[in-house]
Amino acid sequence: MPDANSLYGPLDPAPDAGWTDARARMGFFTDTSVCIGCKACEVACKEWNDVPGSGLDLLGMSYDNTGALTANSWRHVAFVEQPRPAGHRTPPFAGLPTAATVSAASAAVAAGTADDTGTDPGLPPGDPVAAARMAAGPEFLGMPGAQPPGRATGPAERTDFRWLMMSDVCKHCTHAACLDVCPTGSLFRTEFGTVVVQEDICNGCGYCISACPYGVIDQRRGDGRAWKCTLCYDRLGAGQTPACAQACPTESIQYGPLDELRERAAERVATLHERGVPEAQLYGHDPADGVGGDGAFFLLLDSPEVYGLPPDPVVTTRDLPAMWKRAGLAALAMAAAAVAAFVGGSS
Amino acid sequence: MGLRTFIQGWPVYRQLTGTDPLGRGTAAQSARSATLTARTETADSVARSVCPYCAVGCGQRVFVTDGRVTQIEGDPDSPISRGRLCPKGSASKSLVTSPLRQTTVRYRRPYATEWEDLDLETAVDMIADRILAAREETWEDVDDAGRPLNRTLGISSLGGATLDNEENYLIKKLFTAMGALQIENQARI
Amino acid sequence: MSPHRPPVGDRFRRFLGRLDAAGPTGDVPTGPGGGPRAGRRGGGRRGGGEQLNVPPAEFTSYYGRPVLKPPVWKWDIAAYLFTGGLAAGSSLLAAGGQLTGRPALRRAGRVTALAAVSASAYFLVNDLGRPDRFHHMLRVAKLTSPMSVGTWILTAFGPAAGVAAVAEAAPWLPERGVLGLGRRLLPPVGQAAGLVAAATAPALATYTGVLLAGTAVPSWHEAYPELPIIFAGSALASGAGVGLLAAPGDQAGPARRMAVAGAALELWGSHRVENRLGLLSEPYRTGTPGRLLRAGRALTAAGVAGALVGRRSRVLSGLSGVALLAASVATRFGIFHGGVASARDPKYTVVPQRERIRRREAERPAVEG
Amino acid sequence: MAEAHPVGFQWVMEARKRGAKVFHVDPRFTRTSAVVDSYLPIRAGTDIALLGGVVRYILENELDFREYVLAYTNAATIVSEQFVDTEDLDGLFSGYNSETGSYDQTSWQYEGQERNSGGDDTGKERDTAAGLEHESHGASVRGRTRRDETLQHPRCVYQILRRHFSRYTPEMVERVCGIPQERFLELARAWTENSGRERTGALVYSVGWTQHSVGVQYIRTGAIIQTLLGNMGRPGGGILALRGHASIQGSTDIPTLFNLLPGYLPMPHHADHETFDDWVRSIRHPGQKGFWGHSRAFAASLLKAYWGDAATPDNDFGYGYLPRMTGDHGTYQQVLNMIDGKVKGYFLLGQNPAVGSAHGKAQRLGMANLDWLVVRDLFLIESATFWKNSPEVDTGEIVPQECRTEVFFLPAASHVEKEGTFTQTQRLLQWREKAVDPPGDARSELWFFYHLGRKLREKLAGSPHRRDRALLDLAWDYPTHGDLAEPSAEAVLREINGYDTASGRPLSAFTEARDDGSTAIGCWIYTGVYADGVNQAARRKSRHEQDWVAAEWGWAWPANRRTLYNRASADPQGRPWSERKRYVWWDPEKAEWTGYDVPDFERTKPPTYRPPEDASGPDGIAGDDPFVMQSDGKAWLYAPSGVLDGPLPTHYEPAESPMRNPMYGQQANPARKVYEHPVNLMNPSPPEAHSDVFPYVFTVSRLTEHHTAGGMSRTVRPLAELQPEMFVEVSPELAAEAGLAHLGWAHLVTGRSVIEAKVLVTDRLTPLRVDGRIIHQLWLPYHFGTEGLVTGDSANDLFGITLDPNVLIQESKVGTCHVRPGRRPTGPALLDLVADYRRRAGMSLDRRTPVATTDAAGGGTDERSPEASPVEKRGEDA
Repeated sequence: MPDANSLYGPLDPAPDAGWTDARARMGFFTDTSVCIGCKACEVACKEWNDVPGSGLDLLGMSYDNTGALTANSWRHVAFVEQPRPAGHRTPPFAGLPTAATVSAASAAVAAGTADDTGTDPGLPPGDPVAAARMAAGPEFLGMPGAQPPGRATGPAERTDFRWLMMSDVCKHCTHAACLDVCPTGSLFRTEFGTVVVQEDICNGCGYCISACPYGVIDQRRGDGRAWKCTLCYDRLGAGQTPACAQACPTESIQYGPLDELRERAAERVATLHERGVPEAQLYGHDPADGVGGDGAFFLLLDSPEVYGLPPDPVVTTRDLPAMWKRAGLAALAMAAAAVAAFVGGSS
Repeated sequence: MGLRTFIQGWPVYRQLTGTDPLGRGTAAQSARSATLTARTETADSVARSVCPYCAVGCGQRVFVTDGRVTQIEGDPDSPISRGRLCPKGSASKSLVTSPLRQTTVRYRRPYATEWEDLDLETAVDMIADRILAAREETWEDVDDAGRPLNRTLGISSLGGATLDNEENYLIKKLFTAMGALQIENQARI
Repeated sequence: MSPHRPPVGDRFRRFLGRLDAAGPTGDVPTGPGGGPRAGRRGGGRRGGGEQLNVPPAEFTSYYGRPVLKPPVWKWDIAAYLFTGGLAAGSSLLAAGGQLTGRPALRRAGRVTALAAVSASAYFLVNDLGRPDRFHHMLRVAKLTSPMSVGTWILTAFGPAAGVAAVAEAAPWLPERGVLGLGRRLLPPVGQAAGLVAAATAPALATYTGVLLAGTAVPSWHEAYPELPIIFAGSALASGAGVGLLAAPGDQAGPARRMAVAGAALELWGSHRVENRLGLLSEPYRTGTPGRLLRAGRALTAAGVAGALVGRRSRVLSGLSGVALLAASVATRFGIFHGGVASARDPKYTVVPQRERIRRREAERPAVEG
Repeated sequence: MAEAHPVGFQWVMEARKRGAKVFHVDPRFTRTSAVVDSYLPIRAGTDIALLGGVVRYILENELDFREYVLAYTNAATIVSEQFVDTEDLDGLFSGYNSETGSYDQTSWQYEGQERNSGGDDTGKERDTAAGLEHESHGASVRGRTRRDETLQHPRCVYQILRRHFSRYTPEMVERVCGIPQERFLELARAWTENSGRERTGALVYSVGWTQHSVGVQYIRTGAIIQTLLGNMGRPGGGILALRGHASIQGSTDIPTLFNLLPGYLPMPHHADHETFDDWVRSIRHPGQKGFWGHSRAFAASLLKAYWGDAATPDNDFGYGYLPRMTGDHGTYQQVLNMIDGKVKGYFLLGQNPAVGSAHGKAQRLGMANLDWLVVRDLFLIESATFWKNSPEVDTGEIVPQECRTEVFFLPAASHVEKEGTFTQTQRLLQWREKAVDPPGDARSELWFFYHLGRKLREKLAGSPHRRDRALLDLAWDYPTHGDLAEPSAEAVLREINGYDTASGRPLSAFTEARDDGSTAIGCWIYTGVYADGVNQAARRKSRHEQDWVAAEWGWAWPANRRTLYNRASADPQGRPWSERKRYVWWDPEKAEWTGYDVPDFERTKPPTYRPPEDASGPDGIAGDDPFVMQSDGKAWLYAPSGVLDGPLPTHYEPAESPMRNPMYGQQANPARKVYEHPVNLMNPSPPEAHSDVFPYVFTVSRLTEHHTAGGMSRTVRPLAELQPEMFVEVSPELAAEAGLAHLGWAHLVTGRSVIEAKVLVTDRLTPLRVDGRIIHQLWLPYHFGTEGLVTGDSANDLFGITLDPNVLIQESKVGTCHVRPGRRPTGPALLDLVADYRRRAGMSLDRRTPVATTDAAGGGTDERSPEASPVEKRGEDA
């Protein structure tokens, strides 16, 4: 039977979805501190899942020519160039005849590029100012204290630089709005606690697309259906590792039981903090967060929004009871108004 | 399918009678999803191979069903790659099954502006004739001092770094025997 | 390469143009290439002279791109919001007419309800990526899915409304034979069906509010308390519009009162979403959605005024009805596009969430202490 | 490494997790730089200055692993008094001949061995890329050498090294490379602190290092450091070359190269190797120590494998059949010969020179001037379609209706459609099983060449010509199988391994090779790959079921050794240098070498073994001489022969450089191979005038998402979409200077060509302050061409052809160019633009590139160079 936390709060989602024989909840831990941006995950995913091409345009978003997670890209490697220090590393351009940084300006230009991803809504253009802020130094972000002492980057010359890379994927939320709002039951919770679109069921109503707080799921043009990462449901059933995690050369993408991954991630953050990377932070690991924790969570080196992630997502179903209540009140009001209209007047 | 089975297969019925009243999991699962399995599990054969791109030598497993390559992925047993592949290695299936691959002989006649078709057997025969003609035309028996040269500088070859050792061996052996000296590959580049 | 795409950097150039227009207010260093740098800039850049009472929104996103996927629903869904509401309002009107002996209202209401619900079905199916799979909607019944709930509401309402409308054809049937039986049986069946439709109508009219609010689209979701009210009001007003159009003056009284009640709900709700939501109200006040909602408000006011002052004039009543219907259309499209706009701009995703985090963190020590 | 070899890079990340400090030196900030501890931007083409700085840092601070250096290297060996260093000749070594642009190596020899060099005509050695023969062995040193174990003798190698590198100070490193001193010192400190008895450090390079006019010397400098620090032959140490093609190591071992035969036996030279005995003597150097002493058996066994029954001791095993070299027959010489109409036919086997080789235009013009061209590939690559779709068709230089080249495109089988072995970069042979049949007309090279040979032999049957005997007598009877009559790759591998000709028994080790015709061996260094009749390369014992050396996965040459010279992992007495770093050691109980790996030493030769006075071959190697392929058993800090452009690495500017060499009057490698040809005009560099016409430095390399010339990636959708357009990366500073905008167009001009690319303006590139001026560098990927799903101009079109003298590999990692905003002109206007630049740069057809640029060459200064200044002693800081 549904849990008290069925709509919001910590929950083991598979039993809640009727799996009396649920398996251990499986997920991804993506450690961006060891990501080398090779995009093996993107390709391995496409090869296994027969995902179509997603456009041949140069986006100029550093080395990201995929742009976003779409129905035709279920893994997306983000690239962010920033004139900021990277952990304890020696500033790479110290002592060189450099002038001001260009990362922000180039990012602002790249905000306007487009790619025919073959999907809807695919990859809409962005806001140049927000793009600039993403790629700017700490002084732009107005986050004093985010940098180690003595590492301030003056506006006149750039000495520090870091290149963030991050393989994004469907979060397989504990409370998956896409799943909950799906009117056909196409999106469903598997015995592994993952969230999968059933391609034989989906009728392309598009509701899931608006419901996803991460902007993950997307509709394939021509095909009409919604597509996203299945966490390789077919491979999981066979006891195999999802294609992306298996391919990942540096174990940036780790696959396993979520409990184990969360422990591993906590240790990794601690190690990084010890090694002088105070900006290392987990994202989506907390079962108490707005979506009940993600089945695919991340170790990030900057604010989530820099990577295109919402800083504090909340599943829409949290407010569902209140919404229905309001709808009920409105319906009563409407009925009352109608009754009143007919019985109240004289003519 | 009887009405009864139909009704029992209806997710709404399963919602009402099963453990998943909200229709999120077991009730919503389709028949296809329930029987889904990895295609590597049902492959007819698996070949243990090696990635064809760079020289690291990552192990690959090539899965074949009905005579077609259905998946190429890293070999977890490999002490070199531990089952991992880079984007190129991961794209190996697309490489070998690419619709752009040429599978027939193409022939361009001198001064032609388009390709023509040619039978493979004929092509090999024509090439053999041209080799013999080039040798005949450019053969050098001895140098000015009468020392042997045994060669032709009329034939060149470039390639080998993407080929197998056995192939390189035959190439070098045959070219050497025909006196073709100008055999090179990427190792020079 | 995709054809017909805007030239690269176009958006950036426009941004630079705005910077120039804004003057040297921000911290905008000039790059070595001569191009200005993006610097610290406040929000409200799309203000166009309008004074916003929201703080300047400084936010970040990946290449400024939307965090969310904007809804893929096309105009059909906005149109459905109207037709669904119209169907609901009309069927209430019809039921009222039926119960209070106002045949004109009944007839117009039933026919409009059928037409509107048919259009609704068309719009809904047409918007599917796989229209041939529309019946998959009936696989499950999910309380968590407003669309699923709506499907079942429509499944109840649609046939009822249909039967009620068909019953209106009874007078034209021959008096004898099988059809004659229909002539006799249809009116009572129609009465029952009309009441069933009317009973489900409020749900039909208001669930769409939950449909929109039950998304991650910021300006929809945060407006969840108001959307059902607005839609209920809009449905009443549009139903009233039908009544004003169809009914002779002596039967139109309830329609006038419905118009007033609907308009009140709608105007109150719209006012709330345009002002209560802080930054997330912005999309409802600016751009196309802003224009649509302003038009809706004006039309509503005009419609109500016309309905009230035009008691004696059939023409004025009719015009009022048209205005109310148009108002409903404008309001629905305004709400729809306002939400879409809020999903397109990452500002509306990031800034409120950051604010939420800030508030939470500000509260935390108090809680812990 | 993360960029081009991501899966190999997992081991670097693994090391980092365990606390290793990783430095990355690259002209541009790459995906590797993003995850390492320290990134050092460097001016392209100055690596010797940087590494030389490290050598100096080690020597000046006496940070070398002295015990290792004394015992295992030639540091103590005394060099001839005739030797004169670059310190005294303004950048030249003694023995330079300005007429031939090459060295007489006599004066470089060890004391008392001046007549043993065998390298008195390095011009000829250069033409035949003789340096490549030394891939697995050093050149000759006979008998005993004079040594000073105190390392004090002014002519001992150690002191020569000190003096030679004395000017490679941190200040000089900064001045030449643009690397700030503190950054350099950080590197030098970390490298030395992490080497020695308890720790080892590894040097990893990708083979862009070889694509320089001083490429071999780059690697030599690395070798000097690693040897001084005791990092060779030890776990976690070494110099690791990351090669870029699946079997490029195999195609060097079993060479499809003009100057080599399998197992690094040299292709005979018409004048030096007239007879079998001449040839063998030149390989084994009678009296020389080390394993090359057996080379007569290797040579005889190879010929026996080639000509089977027709090869007998009486006819020198058919030695007379071998074609002879007369000079440079390398790929670039061939291309120029094609342009000059000297070559009739050309085979391209899985290679795309129209995009992948330097000077794309020369490549395509050459192909357009053949009688016939055979292209065997998976896709219709640019080299197959040059006659209808190439930049030259656009400019009118190739007119399809006037181009006579007959083109045969034969589809090739992919790696899953045939079986066979690759030899990977770590010398590991791995057998691939066949998964499916090739589609349509696609065939393996094995099929093509076997049946081509069969056909040729059929056509020649009964030929009266002597020249056809070699083909007719060839052992060419491989079993075939299947509908396609595919030859058996295992049978070929068995022949490569070698067998006893009497019994057919596969040999187990190359020590079984005989010179009497009783053994046939296709490639002696591979002997053992088919030991016991088992395909050892097909072994796939899971890594989970064996130790970290994983000796039972595949098979590594030689003799399945995973680390070469691993005797050096033990001290002279045979004990591990440290417990942490134990690898191979002497077991006194069993009286044999043992350890994790196959010992690279005679198994039972004790550490105490001392060779008799007159010993040669393996017997001449002492029990504490780990470098068993070297003729003195020592690692060579100083190379008295075998390296044609000097016994020690010296910083020279690239052939095209905007800078005068800050260190010496000699500008560029004086021994580099230069081709004076009308298509091959090199941009002027100082001291020539007009170098300012091409003020920027450009360098090229790979992207993770693409492979070499793009034939296997631009054709594959999931890869093509990841990097869909040609682009050029520039620093913000250069963008400002040249007026370039992010995502706008730019075109780059050299004296050969103009190409266009989209611009990425990125902080990842930086200007450098070099010798008092600012140098801007641009970076381009070289993957693009005119065919495939994504297309773009080819970066390699920008390069001219200048080669490293040792191995004849081109300098295609650095050049000079100009860059302008906007798209390039098309059609004939493009040629006009290039012509205009040439005119302004003084690149007339009769101009000769000055090679020697110092008077120290002894009157050899090229008089035609307008600015050939008198000796200007540069670069000595106080």
